[in-house]
Amino acid sequence: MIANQIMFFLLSAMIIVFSILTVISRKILRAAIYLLFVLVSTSGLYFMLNYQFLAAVQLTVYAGGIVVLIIFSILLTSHISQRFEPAGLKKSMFSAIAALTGAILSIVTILDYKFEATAIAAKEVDMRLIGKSLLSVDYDGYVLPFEVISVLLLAAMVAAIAIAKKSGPAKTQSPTLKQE
Amino acid sequence: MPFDIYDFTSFTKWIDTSLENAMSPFWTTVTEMAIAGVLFILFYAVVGLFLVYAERKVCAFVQNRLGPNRLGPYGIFQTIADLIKLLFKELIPIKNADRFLFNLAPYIVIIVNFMVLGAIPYAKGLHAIDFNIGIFYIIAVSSMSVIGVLLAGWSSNNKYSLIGAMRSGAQIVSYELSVGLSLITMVIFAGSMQLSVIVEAQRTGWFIFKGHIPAFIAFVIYIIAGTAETNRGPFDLAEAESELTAGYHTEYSGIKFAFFYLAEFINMFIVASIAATIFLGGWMPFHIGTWEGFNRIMDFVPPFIWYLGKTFFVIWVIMLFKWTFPRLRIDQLLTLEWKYLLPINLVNVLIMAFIVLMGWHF
Amino acid sequence: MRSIINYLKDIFWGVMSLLKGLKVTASYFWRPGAIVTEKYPENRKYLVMFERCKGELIMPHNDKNEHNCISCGICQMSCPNGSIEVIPKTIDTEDGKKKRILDKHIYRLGQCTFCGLCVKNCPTHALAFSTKFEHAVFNKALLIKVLNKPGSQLKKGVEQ
Amino acid sequence: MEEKAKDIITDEQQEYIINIGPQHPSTHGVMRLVVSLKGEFVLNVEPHIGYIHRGIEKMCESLTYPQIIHLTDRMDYLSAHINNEAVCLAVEKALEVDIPDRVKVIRTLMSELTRIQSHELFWASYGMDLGGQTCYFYGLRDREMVLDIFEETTGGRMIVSYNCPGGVMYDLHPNFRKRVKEFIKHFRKVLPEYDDILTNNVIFHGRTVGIGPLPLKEAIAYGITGPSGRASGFSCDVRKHEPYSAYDRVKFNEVLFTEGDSYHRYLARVEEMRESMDIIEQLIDNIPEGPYAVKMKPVIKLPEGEYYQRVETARGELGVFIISDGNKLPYRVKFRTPNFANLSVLNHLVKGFKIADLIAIFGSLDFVIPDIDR
Repeated sequence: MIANQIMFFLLSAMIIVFSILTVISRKILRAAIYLLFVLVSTSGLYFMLNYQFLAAVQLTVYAGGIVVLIIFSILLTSHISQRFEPAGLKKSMFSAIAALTGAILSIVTILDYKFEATAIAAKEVDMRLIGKSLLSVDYDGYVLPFEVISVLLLAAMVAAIAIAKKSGPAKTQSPTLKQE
Repeated sequence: MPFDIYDFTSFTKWIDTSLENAMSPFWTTVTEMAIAGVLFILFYAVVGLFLVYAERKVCAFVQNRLGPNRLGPYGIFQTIADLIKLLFKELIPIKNADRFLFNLAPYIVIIVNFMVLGAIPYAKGLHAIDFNIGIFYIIAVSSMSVIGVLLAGWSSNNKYSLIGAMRSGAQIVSYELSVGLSLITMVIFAGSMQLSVIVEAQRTGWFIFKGHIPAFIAFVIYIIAGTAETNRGPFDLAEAESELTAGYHTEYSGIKFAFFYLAEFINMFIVASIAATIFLGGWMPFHIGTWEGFNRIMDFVPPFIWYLGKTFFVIWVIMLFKWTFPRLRIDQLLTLEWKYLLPINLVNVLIMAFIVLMGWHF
Repeated sequence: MRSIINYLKDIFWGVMSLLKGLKVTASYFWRPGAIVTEKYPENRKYLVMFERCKGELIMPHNDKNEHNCISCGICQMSCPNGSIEVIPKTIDTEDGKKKRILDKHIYRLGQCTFCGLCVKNCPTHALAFSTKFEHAVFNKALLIKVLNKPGSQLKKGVEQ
Repeated sequence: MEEKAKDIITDEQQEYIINIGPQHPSTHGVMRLVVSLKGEFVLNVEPHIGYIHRGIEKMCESLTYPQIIHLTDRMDYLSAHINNEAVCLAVEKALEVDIPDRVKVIRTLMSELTRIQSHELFWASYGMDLGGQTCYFYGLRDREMVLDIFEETTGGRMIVSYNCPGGVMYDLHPNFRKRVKEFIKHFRKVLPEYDDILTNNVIFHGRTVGIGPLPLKEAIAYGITGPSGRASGFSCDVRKHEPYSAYDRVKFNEVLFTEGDSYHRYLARVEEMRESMDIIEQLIDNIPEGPYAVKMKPVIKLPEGEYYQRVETARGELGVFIISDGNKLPYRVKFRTPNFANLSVLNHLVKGFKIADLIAIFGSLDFVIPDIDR
């Protein structure tokens, strides 16, 4: 078990250190990369729990998807020499208070919960089980959230198209096209 | 079963038990990890160097040339000499570059490579981690290699690199869809995501033969999309020598450049070995129906050879792509993905699901 | 419907054209006979250059160490780059006359553009091109050559 | 597609500039293109020339007429023989010398071989510009055969210096006919392979069809000659309109297209290789006997006056303009080189296209940088 503990402490330390670095870094892309490390370490925790599906989802959605998108938008918008201004006193005070409140809340909740040691070894979750519960309409089925997500995606797509379309007519009145 | 003579399960088990007898479970784990790590690093280096050599020879033969022929017989030591040269080359620091990210980028690419290599079955029992979501894991991890490319392009503080990185990003993000969907076609067919189970299911026939036309279409799409994902061949827009000189790794020199270079080849190896595992039966030998004698002979070829043979065949095809076709433009690249590969892929998934549902397969 | 047929047609022709290209390159892969690489330093022994190859300018000498040059200087005049310099000297012949003969025929290989005007214009065919083409030297001064061999003389019968 | 590109480029806020060249794989020499980009779209291209300006025209003023010829080799080094021929024709025109038939046929044969090898190199390097690197080696492999023919007869491979006023320097090598026939046989066999690899390739079509279209009117306005002009339908073949050497006795077609995009500029060159082979086949078996040069005076002096001769090089119309004051040195020599004129259209063509198209258009105009700079 000692190997597991070492891994756990290593991953936790990585999560904490890189979370702090994400917040205090003054270069935007570095912050994004530290965030990537946090997310990858989190998925490492899931792997330790033998819940590989969630770990892989964490990797695809967050590390492979969200962080890539963030980096992409950073690449499009900012220059390499750009740096954040150090936050003002008021701002940092507020952030500190918010962070402290969150930390205290979660620590209290965790301490409140009675962890019971179980002898059951961590079980590998079967792919079929995940698939079936994702598409089941029973009590613990996920088909409704699944559908809701697809509606949300549809809405996002429509909105994206609408935004892209909106700038269309404005551009057709550009001077060069009149020349043509 | 005759080819169980090449079953490595008992061998690895024996190592495990003998280690456990000798030391505590903690140190057993550490030793096993160390052994696996060293083996993978060796494998990585050998395969990388060999692929560089193979690429040169293939391209030379295609172009009516001899290729490397000075160092050693047929120039086999050429890549080693090149590696030594790259090791001794100066690492040029870039002015105004983000030094930390600049140095980090090649390692991200390499680490992602290692994470995928561990999940590939090389033979029965020679399999570092056999997840029950193996394919999903591979898709998930390989989606991260783009981060290294993006970082390299951005932190070099060079416009060529930046254009290369942006192209590469758009390319990898969109082609991941095709890779994923074509693999999902085969997951539907196999009914499992576990790579060892998929390989085992091909004992009676490779999926490309068993899976009718949809499997073949999925194979073709996978090869195309895989080539695109590795930034190779007609899809090497991120490097685009004639436009961007070297794309995202323009500013890299010495061993850091070598990392990118090696990672590109290992990526190709990974794509080819996944194709071999899922479509061509992995380490399973080639069998023809009821030809008992023929099947017996095939069984005596070690699985590792089968696996490597199939992988290198796919690699050869990918190399021929690179040395035959002109490069695509960025919008054509995206058109190919969104207008051709994706719709075909979706229809293909449907057809495959239908075939599996009706039980119309061997 | 038509658009779908066109779409499929596009795919078909596209794939066919790609396969055609692959056929050519793959066929060369299996045909090592088509390889044209010359292994240069190794094949030096049996490498035959074309006889007219303009490697460098030489002044042919016969067995008796005689050349054809009468030091008239036409080559020097016709050279567009000033790469030839003819240095004559005057000697007294046996019958007491003064005669202009060649002292040094200096040829600067580094400046030569191999136009061939010197060889063409030479009235006595004293100059020629050799097929030696390996000119790499470590010292630039080595590219300045004296074409007439030491102690060489004008061939009998070649007159001014 | 084009419309869309124009839409985007009207917003000129996020413009940035990259330098392509002077050392860049696709400029084929030392030329610098200052490219203004918005994203991948090209807003403006400013060619900076002169990196290998050697002052050839000025140098000519201090050289005699036979000496000028070897300088013209170095302008458009891929049509070296045709450049030589242009000066010789101008000098012969001024002196009103009668050129033997044999010389005319030899010059025509060599010119067409030059054209073939130049277009082969174009094919090779265009393939490489678009990323198909194998094309480069196939093109060079076949070009080597032509260079061998040159070397056997003239002693030079690329820089042939084969012409002199009044004829050619040496007679044809006895093997010439055999080798040329071998080459034509081989080349007719490999040209379909060229088509398989590049011309009919779907990716190549996508990269070149409709890219950088040049209408006929603009082609004439910019003075685009050669295959690039003929792809736009500009009938500008000097060999047809003002036949020199033996072009009046051979039958060949002027390759004309009307589209004028990169693909047709490319196609015009490939088709011209076929036409050139036809010309060579018509002439190779009946090279007239006779002297290979007329005896000229040792010092050539042109009568006072102005002389102009134009020829069709592999890249377009080359004009040689000589002003003579009756001396053995020309008073002024001016070369109207095709590449310099063709370069002027580059900025006009690439506007609104992508940076990858810039390479495709630049390659399809087939520049030889020393010819631009002289």
